[in-house]
Amino acid sequence: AADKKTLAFVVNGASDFWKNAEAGIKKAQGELPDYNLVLKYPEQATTAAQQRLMDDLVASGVASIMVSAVDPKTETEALNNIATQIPLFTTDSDAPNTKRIAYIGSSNTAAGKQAGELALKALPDGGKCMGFVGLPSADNARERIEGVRETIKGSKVELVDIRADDVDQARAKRNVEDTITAHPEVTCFIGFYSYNTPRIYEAVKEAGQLGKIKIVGFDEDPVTLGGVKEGSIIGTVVQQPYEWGYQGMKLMAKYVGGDKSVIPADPIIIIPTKIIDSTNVDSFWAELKQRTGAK
Amino acid sequence: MLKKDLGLFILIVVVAAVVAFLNPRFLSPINLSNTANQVGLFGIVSIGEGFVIITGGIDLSVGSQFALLGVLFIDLLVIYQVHWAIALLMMVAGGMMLGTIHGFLVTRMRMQPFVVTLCGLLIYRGVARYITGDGNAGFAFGETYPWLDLLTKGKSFGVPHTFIAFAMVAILMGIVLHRTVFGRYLFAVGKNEEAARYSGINTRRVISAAYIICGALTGLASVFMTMYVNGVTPSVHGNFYELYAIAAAVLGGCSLRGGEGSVLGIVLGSILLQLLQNLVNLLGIPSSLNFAVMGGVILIGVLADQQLVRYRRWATARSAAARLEEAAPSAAVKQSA
Amino acid sequence: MLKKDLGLFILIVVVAAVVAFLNPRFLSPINLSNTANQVGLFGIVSIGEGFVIITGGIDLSVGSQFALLGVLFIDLLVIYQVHWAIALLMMVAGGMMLGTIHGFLVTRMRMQPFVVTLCGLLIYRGVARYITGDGNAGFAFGETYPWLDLLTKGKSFGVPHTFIAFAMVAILMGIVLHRTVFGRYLFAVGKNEEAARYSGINTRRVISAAYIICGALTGLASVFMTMYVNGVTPSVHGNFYELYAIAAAVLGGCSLRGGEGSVLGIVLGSILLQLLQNLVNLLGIPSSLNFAVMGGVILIGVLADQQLVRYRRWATARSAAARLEEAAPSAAVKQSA
Amino acid sequence: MPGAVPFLELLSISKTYPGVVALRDVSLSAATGEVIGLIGENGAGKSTLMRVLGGVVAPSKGIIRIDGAESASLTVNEATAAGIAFVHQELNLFDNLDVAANVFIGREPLWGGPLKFVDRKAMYARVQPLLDRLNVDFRPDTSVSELSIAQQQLLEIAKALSFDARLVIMDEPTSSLTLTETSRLLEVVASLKASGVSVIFISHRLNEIEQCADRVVVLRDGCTVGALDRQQINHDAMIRLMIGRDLKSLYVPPAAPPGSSMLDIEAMRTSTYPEQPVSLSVRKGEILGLAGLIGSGRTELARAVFGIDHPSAGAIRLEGQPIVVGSPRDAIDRGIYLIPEDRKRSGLLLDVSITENISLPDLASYARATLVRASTEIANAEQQRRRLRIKVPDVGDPVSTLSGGNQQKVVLAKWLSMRPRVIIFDEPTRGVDVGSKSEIYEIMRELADAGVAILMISSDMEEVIGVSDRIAVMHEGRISGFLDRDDFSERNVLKLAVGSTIS
Ligand SMILES: Nc1ncnc2c1ncn2[C@@H]1O[C@H](COP(=O)(O)OP(=O)(O)OP(=O)(O)O)[C@@H](O)[C@H]1O
Ligand SMILES: Nc1ncnc2c1ncn2[C@@H]1O[C@H](COP(=O)(O)OP(=O)(O)OP(=O)(O)O)[C@@H](O)[C@H]1O
Ligand SMILES: [Mg+2]
Ligand SMILES: [Mg+2]
Repeated sequence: AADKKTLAFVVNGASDFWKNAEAGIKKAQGELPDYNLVLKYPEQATTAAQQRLMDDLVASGVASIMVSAVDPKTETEALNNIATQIPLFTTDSDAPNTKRIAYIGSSNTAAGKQAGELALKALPDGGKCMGFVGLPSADNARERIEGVRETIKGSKVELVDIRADDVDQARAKRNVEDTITAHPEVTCFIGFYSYNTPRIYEAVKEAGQLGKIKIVGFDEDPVTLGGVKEGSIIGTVVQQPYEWGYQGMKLMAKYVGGDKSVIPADPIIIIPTKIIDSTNVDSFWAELKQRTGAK
Repeated sequence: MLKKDLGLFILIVVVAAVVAFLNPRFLSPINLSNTANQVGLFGIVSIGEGFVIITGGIDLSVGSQFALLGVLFIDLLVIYQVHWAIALLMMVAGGMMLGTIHGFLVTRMRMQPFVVTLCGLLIYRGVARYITGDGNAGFAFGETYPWLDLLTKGKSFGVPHTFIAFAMVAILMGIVLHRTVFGRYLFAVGKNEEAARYSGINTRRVISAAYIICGALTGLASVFMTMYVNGVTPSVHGNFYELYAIAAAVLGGCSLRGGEGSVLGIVLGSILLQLLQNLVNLLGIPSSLNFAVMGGVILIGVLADQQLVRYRRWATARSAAARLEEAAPSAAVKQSA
Repeated sequence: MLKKDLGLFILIVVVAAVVAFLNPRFLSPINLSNTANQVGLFGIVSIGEGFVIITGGIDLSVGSQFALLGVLFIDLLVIYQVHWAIALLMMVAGGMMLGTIHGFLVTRMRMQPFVVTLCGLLIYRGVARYITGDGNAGFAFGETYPWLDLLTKGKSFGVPHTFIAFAMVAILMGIVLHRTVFGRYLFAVGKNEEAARYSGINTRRVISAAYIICGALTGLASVFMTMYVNGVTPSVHGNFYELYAIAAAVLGGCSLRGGEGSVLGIVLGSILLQLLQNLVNLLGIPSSLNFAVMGGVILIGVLADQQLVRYRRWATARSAAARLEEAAPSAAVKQSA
Repeated sequence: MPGAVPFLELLSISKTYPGVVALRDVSLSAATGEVIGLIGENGAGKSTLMRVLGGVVAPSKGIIRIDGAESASLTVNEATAAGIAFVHQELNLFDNLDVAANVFIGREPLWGGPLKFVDRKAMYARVQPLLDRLNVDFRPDTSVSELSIAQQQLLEIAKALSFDARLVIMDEPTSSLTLTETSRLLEVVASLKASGVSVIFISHRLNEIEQCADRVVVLRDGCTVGALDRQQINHDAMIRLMIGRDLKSLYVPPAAPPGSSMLDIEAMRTSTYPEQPVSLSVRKGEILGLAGLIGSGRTELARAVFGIDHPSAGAIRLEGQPIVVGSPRDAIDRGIYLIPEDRKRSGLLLDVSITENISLPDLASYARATLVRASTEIANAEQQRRRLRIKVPDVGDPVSTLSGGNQQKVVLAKWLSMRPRVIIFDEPTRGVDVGSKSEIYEIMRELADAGVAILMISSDMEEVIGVSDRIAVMHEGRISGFLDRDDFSERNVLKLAVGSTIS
C-alpha cells in the first residue's frame, strides 16, 4: 500500500460542512483503488496553519493537493510554492492568480445572488435585512454579501448592516437577539455562515417572531433544513461539497495519471449552488442523509 | 471590600444609564432578559474561576472544558439516549473530575496552575475535536427535550432560567465563601499557604476543592451553553471563554496574587462585561471593537480601583498625622547634639 | 540549568529519531528547512516572552501584537509606500512602544502583568480589526518587494533566513541574559525585586526593559510572520500565539515564578514544539489532536523535570545524611535533664 | 523543682534536611509549670526541634511521648489536641483576615452543624479577653493589614494563649518587640507558669532567658550540649555552652576620637510622620546608635536616606556637601549603604549563590564592556568569606543554605567590597546568635576606625548600650534626645523612647 499515490484534500478549517466532501471522497475512493485519498483539516482556520500543513504534506510525499484556501488572495505565493512541486487544485474558493491546475467548486457570488432572490421573494413589498456572519473579511463571506447586494440593488429591499461574531456561536446568537431588540424595523435576517442560520432560527423562535421575521440562509445545517421544511425559513442556498470531493478527486486522479485533457481551457469547473426551499427540501435531505450516513 | 463592590456597582449604573439614554430600547424587557441570560451563561463559570483565583491559582482550561463537556453531553443525549437529568449530573461530575486532576497536579505534583491548565486548554479541546472527527456535535432538527429546554432556555416571570441558576449559584457560593470555614480557609490558603498549613489547615484539600468547585460550575455552565447554541463545534466552542471568566473575576476584585475577592464582586464583574457587549450591539459600534471596548474598560477599571486604594491610604496617613499634630502641638523636645 | 537543557535536548533527539524512523521523509532537506522556518517564526517571540517571564511577569498580548503590527506594516508598505527597511524598523519600534506601555503600567501603576497584557490582548486585536474595517490587509497581486522577500522568505545554503534570524537573536539574547550585567539584573529582579532594589538596581527600568525587549522581538517576528502568510486577517492572525510563546519558554525551563530560565532552554523548547506539529502532520495523526499532543508533551515534560529535580534533591540529602552519620557516629552528647 | 514528672518527652530526635543534619539524637522533656529556656547559635536546631514538637515537620528518627503515649511524629492537629501551642519564629498571619480570624484559624467556632458556618460573635467574644491580657491597642475586628510588626507579633502570642494549652512554645517571640512589650510578655510567661502551663522560650537575648527560665537547654550543631538549672543560669555560663568559649566584652572603644561630620540629615520629614522634622548627624569614625520603640520611625528614616522612600522635605549633606538621593543607586554611588532589617526580604536573593549576592550592588565593576567576569567576582567573594569568616564550604552555594548569622554576614559583604562612607545598620543582629553578634560588632568597629560613619538602628537594649559611641532616641517620628556615653543607661534610653525628658 505504501507505493500507492496519495491525493490530499485540504480544507480551510474544521466544520461539518466538510463531512459532505468527505462522503464524496469516500465514494471516489471506491472507484479509485490505486490511490490513497485523504482529507486534512488544519488545526486552526488560519493561513499559517494551512500553509504549514501543506508544506508538511508535500514533504511527506503526497502526489497532489486540492485545497480550499483560507485566504486565497494572500496565499498566492505559498500556493505557488506548492504548485511548483506537485499539481495543485483549488476548491471552494478559487485562487485565480496562482499556478493551480484548476478550480472546482461553486461561485459564492452566484450563491449570494440566489440568496438575494430569496430575500426579494420574502419581502415582496420591500423592507430591511440584517446579515450575520463569522468573519466578514473572508472571501466567501465577502462574495456572498456582494451577491446579495447586487441582486437587491434598485429594489425596496435593503441590507442595513452585517454583524460579525468571530465564529463564536454564542456571540452569533446574541447578535441576533440584540438585533431583534435594537432594530425592530428589520424584518429579514440572512445567515451567511452555515451556523448563522440555525442560530438565527433559534433566537427568532425564542423571541416568538417566527414568521414575522423572514429568514434566508446558506448551507445545509440540519436545523436550517428543518426550518425550511417547517416553512419558517424561506430557503437556503446550498453548495455541493459532496460533488467537489467526488468529482475533484476523480479529476485529480486522472490528471496525476497523465490525462491532462480533463482540464477545460478555462480551468474553472463550477458546480452550481442550489436553492433549497419547501418544494425540494425533502428529497435533498434524504439524499444528504443517505450520503453522509447522518442521523 | 464593600467599597470596591460599590464602585463597580456605580460604574454599572452609569454605563447602563448612558446606554439607556442613547438607545431607550436598552430598557425593554426583552433586552434586559437577553442580557440577563448572557450574564447567567458566562457568570456561573466566572464564580468558579474566582474561587480558583482566590487560592492564588488560575484555570485557563474552562473554555476547552466547555468544548469537551459539551460534546460529551450531546453524545450522551443523542447517541447513548441517556436521560437528560443524568447527563447533566454527569457533566457536573465530569467537570469535577477534571478539577480533581488539576488539583492533584497542582497540590501533589507541585506544578504551577498556569502550566497545568494551559495543558488542559490544549488537551481537552483536542480530545473534543478528535471525538467529533473535527466536525460538530448537534441535535437533529426537531429533536427536543422539553424539560431540559424549559430548564435551560425557559423563563419564569420573564427572568431567564440561566440567570436564576446564576443567582442561585452566586448566593450559594457567596455563603460558602463568606460564611463557612471552608471559605475562610480559601482566603487563608490564597494569602499564605505555608502559614495556613502551620495552622493545621489541610491546604492541599482546600486548593483541590477550589479546582473541583470550578470544574463543577464549568460542567453546569457547559450544559447551559451547549443548549443555548444548540450544538458544539469543538474547534471554536468556548474559545477564549477562560479569558472572559478571568476578566470578570479580576474586574470583580479578585487579585491574581490570591487571597482577595468576593462573590458579589464577581457577579458585578460578570454583569459589566455582558453589559459592554450588549452596548456594542445596541449602539451600533462596529463588532470589531467589541473586544477593544472590553479590554479598555477592564484596564481603566482596575487602574482606577488601584489608584483609589492608594489615594485612600494616603488620605488616612495624612489625617492620622494631622490628629497627632493636634494632640501634641509642642512636644517637649530635648536636643543635645 | 545545563542538566535541564540536556534533558530537553535528549528528548528532542529521541522524538526526531522516532519520527525519522516512521517516516524517513522527516529528514528530507525540504522538511527540515520547513521546520526550521517554523522554529524561526515562532522562536523569536518566545525568547522575548522568556525575558518577561524571567522577571516574574507574563506577556499575553504577543498574538494580538502580531495582528496589529502586521496590519500596520502592510499599510505602511502598500498605502504609504514607505521603504520596507524603514517600515521594518518602525515595527520593531512599534513593538517597543507597546512594551514601554506595558512596562509603565506594571512598574509605575503597579498593575499585574497578567491583567495589563490581557487588556493588551483584547485591545490590540480590536484596533487592528477596526483599522481594516474587519477586512484583511494584504498585498495586491504581483506587488513584490524583492529585498524584503529575500530577507524574510529566502534561504542561504538551504537554511531559511527566519531560522538564521532566530539563531542570531538567540545568540545575542543569550549573551545579554547570561553574560551581561543587565542579564544578571533580570534574574535578580525576578528572584526578589525588593532585594534587587536595595542593592541599587533600578528595578523599574530593568522590568520595563524586559517588556520593551519582548516588544522589539515581537515587532521583528511580526514582520516575518506577515511575510510568511503574505497578509493579515486581524480577527485570527496570531490567535493563541502567546500561548505558544509561553509554552516554549516554560518547556525550556523558565519558571512563571520568575528568576529562572535560559535562552538555550527556550530555543530547545521552541524546537520541540515545532517538531511536535511537524510530527502530527508527517505521521498522519488527525490534526484535531495537534494541540492535544502539544499539551500532553508539555505536561509530561514539566512533570518529569520536576520529579527529576525532586529526586535529585532527595538523593543528595540521603547521601549527605549518610556521610554526616558516618563522620560522627557517636557525637559526644552531654545530657542533663 | 516544679512538676518533677515530665508530661512530655522528646526522645532521641533526629532530623535531616537535604545536605544538613539539623538535629541529632536530641532529647528534651517538659514538666507542668516549667519554663525552659532553649538557646543556641543560629542554625543550632532550636526551631527545628520545636517544629517537630509542634507537628509541622516529621522527625527522621525518634519518639515523642506525651502522657505516656508514644508516637513517631505528630500532625499540627495532634499537637494542638495534646495541648501544645506554637508561636513561630516567622510571622504566620493572614493580612486579608481580621485579628479574631487569625487567632482562631484552623479551629473556628462553628454553628449550623454540617454546614460549618463561622460563628463570628463567639470568636470576637473569646478574643477580647486575650487582647486585654496582653494589653494591646487593637481590637478583634481590626484587619491584620493595619497592624505593625510588633502588634503582629503580639497577635501571634495572643493566638498561642487562646489554645488554653499545657505547653506554649515561643520561638523568638521578642525579636521585634522593645522593652515595654517584652516586659509585658515576660509577665505573661510568669502568669502562665503560675497557672501550671509550661513554656519553652527561645531567644537570643540572654537577659530575657535569665529573667524567666527555670532551666536552660543549650543546643549546638543539632546536639544537646548541656543544660543549666535555675541557680546556674547566668550570661557567661550560657555563652560558654553555646559557643564553647568566653566572649569579650561588647564595647570596644574607638581607636581615635570621632572626626568631622560625615552625614548630616537636616529637617527630614517622612511620609508616616510628615509633621516631624528629623535632624541628625553622624561623624566619621563614630557608631551612632538609634534607639526607639517599634514604629517610632527609624526604619522610615533609614529608607529615606538610602533613597527607597522619598521624604516630603529635608536635606542630606555628606561631608558638608549637599546631596540629592533619589534612588538607592544615588546613595550607593556616594558610599551610603543600608543593611536592611529584613534580610530575607530586602537583603538577599535566597536561592542565588553567595558570590552573585555579594557582587550584585557593584556588578558593573566586575564587568568589562558590560560582560560580567566571573573570575574576579569569585575572587572577591572568597576574599570576603575569609575576612568575615562566613561559614560555608563554597561561595558558589546558595545563600539559603546558610544560618541567619552567616546570611547577615553576606549582606555585609555586599557593601564591604565597595567603598563605604556611611553604613546604616537596621537591626543588624536580629535573630543572630551571640557568637556571630560579637563578630559583627567587631566588623562595625573596624569600619568605624577606618573612618566610616555608622548609624546603627537597634531595638536590642544590650546592643544599643554596648556598641554605640553615642545614642539618639526616636519617639513617634522625632528625635526625642541624644545621650553621650556617660549618660548611657537602660533607664535613660527608655525614658526618651517613651517621649519624656531626662531630668
Ligand atoms: N526547611 C529546611 N530545609 C533545609 N534545611 C533546613 C530547613 N530548616 C532548617 N534547616 C537547617 O537546619 C538547621 C537548623 O535550623 P533551625 O532553624 O532549627 O536553627 P535555629 O536554631 O532555630 O536557628 P536560628 O537561631 O537562626 O533561628 C540549619 O542548618 C538550617 O539551615
Ligand atoms: N510598609 C508600610 N506600610 C504601612 N505602614 C508602615 C510601613 N512601614 C512602616 N510603617 C509604619 O510606619 C511607622 C514607622 O515605622 P518604622 O518601621 O520606621 O519604625 P521603626 O522605629 O523602624 O520600628 P521597627 O523596629 O519596627 O523597624 C510605624 O507606625 C509603622 O507601622
Ligand atoms: Mg530558629
Ligand atoms: Mg525598623
